[in-house]
Amino acid sequence: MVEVVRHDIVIVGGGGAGIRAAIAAVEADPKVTVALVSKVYPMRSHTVSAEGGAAAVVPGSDDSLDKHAYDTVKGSDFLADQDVVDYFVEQAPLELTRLEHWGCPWSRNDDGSVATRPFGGMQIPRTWYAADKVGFHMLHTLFQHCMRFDRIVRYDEYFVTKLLVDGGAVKGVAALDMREGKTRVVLGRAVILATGGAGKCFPFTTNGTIKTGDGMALAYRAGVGLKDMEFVQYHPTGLPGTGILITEASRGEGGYLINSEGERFLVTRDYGVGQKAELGPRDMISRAIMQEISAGRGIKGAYGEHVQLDLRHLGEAKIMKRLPFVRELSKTYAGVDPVHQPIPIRPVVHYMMGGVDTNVTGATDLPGLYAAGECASVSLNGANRLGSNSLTECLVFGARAAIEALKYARGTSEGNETALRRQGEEEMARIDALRGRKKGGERISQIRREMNLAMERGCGVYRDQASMQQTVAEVAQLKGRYADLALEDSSKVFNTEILTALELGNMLDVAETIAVAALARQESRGAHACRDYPTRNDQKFLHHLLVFFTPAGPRLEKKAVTITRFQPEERKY
Amino acid sequence: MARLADPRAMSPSRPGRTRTAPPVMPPLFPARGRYRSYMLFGACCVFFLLSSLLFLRVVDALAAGPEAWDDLLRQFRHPLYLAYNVAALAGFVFTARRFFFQLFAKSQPPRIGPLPRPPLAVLPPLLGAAWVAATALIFCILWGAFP
Amino acid sequence: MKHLIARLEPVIWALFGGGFFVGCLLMPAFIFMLCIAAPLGWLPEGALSYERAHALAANPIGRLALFVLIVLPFWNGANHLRHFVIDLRGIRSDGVVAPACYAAALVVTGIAAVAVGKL
Amino acid sequence: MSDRQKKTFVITRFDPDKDEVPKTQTYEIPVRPDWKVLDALNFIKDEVDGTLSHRWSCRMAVCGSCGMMVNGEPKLTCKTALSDYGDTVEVGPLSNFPVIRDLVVELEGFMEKFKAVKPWILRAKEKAPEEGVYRQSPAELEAFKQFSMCINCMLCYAACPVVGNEPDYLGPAAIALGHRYNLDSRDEGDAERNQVFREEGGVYSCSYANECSEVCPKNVDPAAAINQAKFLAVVDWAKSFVSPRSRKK
Ligand SMILES: Cc1cc2nc3c(=O)[nH]c(=O)nc-3n(C[C@H](O)[C@H](O)[C@H](O)COP(=O)(O)OP(=O)(O)OC[C@H]3O[C@@H](n4cnc5c(N)ncnc54)[C@H](O)[C@@H]3O)c2cc1C
Ligand code: SF4
Ligand code: F3S
Ligand code: FES
Repeated sequence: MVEVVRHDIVIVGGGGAGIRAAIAAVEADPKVTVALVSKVYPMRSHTVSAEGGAAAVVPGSDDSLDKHAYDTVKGSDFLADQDVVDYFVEQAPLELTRLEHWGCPWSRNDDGSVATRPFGGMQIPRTWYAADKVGFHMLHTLFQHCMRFDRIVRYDEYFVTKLLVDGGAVKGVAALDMREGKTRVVLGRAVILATGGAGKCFPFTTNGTIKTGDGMALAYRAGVGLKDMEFVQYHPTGLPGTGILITEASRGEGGYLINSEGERFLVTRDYGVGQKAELGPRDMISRAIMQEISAGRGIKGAYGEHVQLDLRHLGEAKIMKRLPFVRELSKTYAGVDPVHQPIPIRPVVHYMMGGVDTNVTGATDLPGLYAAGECASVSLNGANRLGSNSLTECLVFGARAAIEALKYARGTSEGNETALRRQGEEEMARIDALRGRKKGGERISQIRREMNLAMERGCGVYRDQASMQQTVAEVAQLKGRYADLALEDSSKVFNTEILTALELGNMLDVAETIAVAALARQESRGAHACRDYPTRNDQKFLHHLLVFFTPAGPRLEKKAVTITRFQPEERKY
Repeated sequence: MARLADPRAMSPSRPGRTRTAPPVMPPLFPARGRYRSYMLFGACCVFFLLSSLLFLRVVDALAAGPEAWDDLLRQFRHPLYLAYNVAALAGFVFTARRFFFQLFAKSQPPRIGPLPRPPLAVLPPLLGAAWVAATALIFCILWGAFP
Repeated sequence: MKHLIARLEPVIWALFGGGFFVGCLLMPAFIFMLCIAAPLGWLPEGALSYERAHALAANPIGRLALFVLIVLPFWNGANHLRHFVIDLRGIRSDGVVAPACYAAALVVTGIAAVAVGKL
Repeated sequence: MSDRQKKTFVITRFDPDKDEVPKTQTYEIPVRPDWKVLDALNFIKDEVDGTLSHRWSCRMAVCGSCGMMVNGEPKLTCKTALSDYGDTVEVGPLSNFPVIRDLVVELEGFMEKFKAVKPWILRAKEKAPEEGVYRQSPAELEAFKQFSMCINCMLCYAACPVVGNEPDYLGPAAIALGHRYNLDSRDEGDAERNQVFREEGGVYSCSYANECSEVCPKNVDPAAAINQAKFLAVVDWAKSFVSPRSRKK
C-alpha cells in the first residue's frame, strides 16, 4: 500500500521558483497548505550557484520598464512573447524589493540604496547583486523566510517520478522517498513544476548534477508540449574541464576576453557585438570564442582549447569586493589567481531557454499543471536569455503560478483518491522492479557518457544538419539501450543509484526533444546557430516549436509568438 | 574507531524513519591535533581555581598578622609550592596567549549600543600592550619602587 | 536547579569572561612576584615586608584588586571546569557538576568578601 | 589514462538493512592529478561500485551537500584536492551525526536547530514592496555579511566537541545565522532570538573550541558569531531589567 498525503497545492522543486511559489501561495490564502517536494534539501538547489545578479529596473533611476522590455525582446532574437515580457519587467522591481525586505543582503551604494551592475545585452546597469553570490543569497533568503510558515510542508529528498492525472486533470504526484526507498503519493488540486534546467544532458556545463530536466520529462510524459527546446544557452566563460561558471559579472565589472596572442578580440574583430564588446549577449560572445579557437588563436590545455578572461587590471581590492567568489573558484578549480593571472575559459552549456510550455499565468495546457522557473518556458527568454533575467523570472513567475494555481484549485475537485492511489501503486511497482535489476546490460555512466557526447556533437555552439541528424538517431538508440540498464544496488535506504537511473531516463527524453527541435529549426536565431542556414528567417521560423510525446517518437508543432510593441529587426549591438 | 558521541547528538526530536548508525565524536578528539591545545586550555581551569584559593590564603595571612605572613612566605619556599606556581605561571601565560591573541578580538560585536568596535587588527596588539603595562606596574609596586 | 542555572547563564558567563581578563592580565605578574620571586628572596629587602604588604592590601584599591583577583578567576575556573567535564564525559554528568562548581564559586565569593573586609 | 596515478580509498559503508555497524571498504582506482576527493567518489560510483551512496550537487563548493570526513577532518569533498593527500585516503560520514547510509548523514536534527533561531526578518511593522527598499549603508551590510555566507555544509558541527557531547546545543551554523539576523539593520527580532540563545543548549553551551571556524570552508567564523552573541545576550538580559520587553530601535 502506498501512503497518501494531501495538500492544496503541490510544488515540485525547492529552488528559487519553487520556494517563491510556496510563499506566494500561503501568503495569498491563510488556510491553504502547500507541499514543497524536492529531491534535495532546498538550500542545495542549483539556484544556489548563480553568481552574477538579478535584473530589475530600479525605481526612480533613469532606467525604464520599456528599456528593460526592449533589451529582453532584442536579446531573445524576437522570439519572446511580448505580453510575458511586459508583465515580467513590471513585476521584477517589486519582487526584488520583496526579497530585500526578507533580508537578502544586496550590495549597496554609499547612500544605502541597492547597487546595480551592468550585464550583457542590457543597455543600463540594472542587475541587482550581492557580491558575486547572488543566487546563493537569494535562495537562502527565500528558504529561511519560508521556514516561518508552518503551512509549507517540506518533503525533502523526495524524487518525483510521475504526475498523477485523473479525469484529464493533474491531481498530485508520485514520489520516491529517498530515505526509506518507498514510493509515496502526494495529492493536491494543482501541481506546480519548478524543477530547474537540464544542463546535465551535456558534458561541459555550469549546472550541478541535479539538473537533469526531471520536470520537463514529467510534463512531456503527461502529454504537455515542451517549447523552444532547441535553444540551449552556452555561457562564454566556464572553466574548461569542470564547466564551473565564472560569472558574467566579471565582464560587467570590466574584465577582458583575450586570445592566445593577448588580443581583446571582441574589440579588434567584428563579431557583431559592436561597442558593447565584452558586454555583448552570451550567444554572440560564445560564437566569437569558438571562432577564435577555430582560427587557431586558442590556447591548448588539458581539457581542449580555450581562451582567457583577464581581470588583472581591476586590481585586488575591486576583485575582493565585487568578485570574491570568482577568485576563490579560479584558485581552487583552475589553479590561477585572477589578481595575477588570466583565467582559462571556454563556452559551456548553461541554461535552457526551452521548457514546459506555459502561458503568462504559468498554466500549461493540462488542467491543474503549472510550471515556473528554468523548467518552464513561459517565453520570456525566446531564443536567448539575457544574463540576470532568469533569477528574477523564477520570482515573478513562481509567484504568478502559485496565485493562478490557487485560483484554479479553489474551483476544482480533489480527484478520485482510489484511482490516484492505484496509479501510485503502479508507479511503486515500476520503481521497485528497477531496483538492483541485473540484466547484464550496461552501466548508467556508459549511456550517460554517450548521450553527453552525442549532444555536444550535434547541439553545440555551432550546429549543422548532418550532425544533428546523427544525434537524433544516437539518442533514439540510447533510449533503446536504456531499457535494459544494469543496476547493482538492491537496497532500499538512500539508494542513489536508482535515482541516477531515473534521472538518466529523464535526460534522454529531454535530450531527444532538444535534438529534434534543433534539427527542425532551419535558420540561425539566438543561441541556435546552424551552419547550413546562417541567417535568421522570419518568414518561415518566427514561431515557437513545441515537441509532444507520442509512443512512436516526438511530434512537432508550431506556436505563434506574441508580438505587440517591438517589431523584429536586425539584432546588432 | 573513534569514540561514540552522545546518542542523541544531531538527531531529530522524532527519530528518523530508518535505523541510523550512532554518531561518533570527531576522530582526533580529545587528544590530538588542535583539540589537544583546546583541551590543555580547558585543563588550565585548575590553575584558575587553585591560584584563586592561594590568593585567598594570602589575604587571610595578611589579615592574621606578621607571623602568619612570614609563615606563608616560608611555606611558599617548599618545592611543591614552587613547582605548582611555576606550572601555574606557565598555564596562565598559555591561557593568556590563546585568549588575547586568538579568541578575544573576534568575539567583540561590531557595535555594543552606540559604540562601534575598533578595527579587529588592533585589538591583539592593544591587549599585548595592556598586558605589558599591567605586568610592569605590578612588578614596580611589589618590587617596592612604587608607590 | 538546571533551570535556575540556565537562567543565570548570562551572569555566569560575564563572570567567566571577566575571570579570563583579570586572570590573564594580572595573575602572571602576581604569581611571579608573590609566589616565586618573594619566597626565593629575589625581591629587595622590605619590599614585601608585612607592613608594606599590609599597607598595600588594605588600601581601598588594594582591597578591590585582591577581591577581583580571587573571585573572578574562581568563577572562570568553575565554569571552565564544568565545560571541561562535559567535553570529557558528556552532558550526563552536568546535573551534578554544574551545581557543585557554581556553589563552590559562591562560597569562595563569600569568603573572599569577608577576608578582604577583615584586612 | 597515462596521466593517471593509483590511489587507495578506504570508504565507510553502512546499509541499515544489512549492517549492524558501519564497516570500511577499500577501492583502488586511477585518479587524475587535478581531481578533488569528490571526483574519486563519483568515479567509484560510476565505474566500480554503484552501491556507494553519497550526496553532492554543485561540485563548486556552494551547495553544501558534499561534506564528509577526509582522513579524519571534516571537508567539502568537492573542494579538497587529492594531491593534498598521500596514496591512501580515508573517507567517512561526518562525525557527530547519525548515519543514514554510507556517507549520508541525518540532517533533520539540524533543520530543527536551524528553525529554532528564527532565521528570518522580524519586524513590528512590515513595509509593502511598493514603498521601496530599506536603506542600509555598506557599513551596516558589512556588520553581518560574513555571517550570511554559511552554506549549511555541517563541517562545523562535525568538528565541534560540544555538538557531540551536548545534544541540545544549537551549534555553530544555527547560532551564526541567528546572530546574522540580529546584526541586520533591517531586523527587530533580537530580543526574541536572544531569548532562544539564552535557553539551555543556547550560546552559553559553546566552550569556544574554535574548531568550527577552523574547518569552515566559507570563512563564516561561526565561533566569532557565537561569542559575540554571548556578549549581546548578556547586554540584552541586563537591559531587560531596566525596561522589560525593550526592543531594538
Ligand atoms: C552556475 C550558474 C550561474 C547562474 N547565474 C545566474 C545569474 O547570475 N543570473 C540569473 O538570472 N540566472 C543565473 N543562472 C540561472 C538561474 O540560476 C537558474 O535559471 C535558476 O536558478 C533556476 O531556478 P529554479 O528554481 O527553476 O531551479 P533550481 O534552483 O535548479 O531548483 C530545482 C529544484 O527542483 C528540484 N527537483 C528537480 N527534479 C526533481 C524531482 N524529480 N523531484 C523532486 N524535486 C526535483 C530540485 O531538488 C531543486 O530543488 C545561473 C545558473 C547557473 C547554473
Ligand atoms: S558555518 Fe561554515 S562550516 Fe558551518 S555549516 Fe556554515 S559554511 Fe559550513
Ligand atoms: S567548535 Fe564548538 S564549542 Fe563553540 S567555538 Fe565552535 S561551537
Ligand atoms: S558538491 Fe556542492 S558543496 Fe560540494
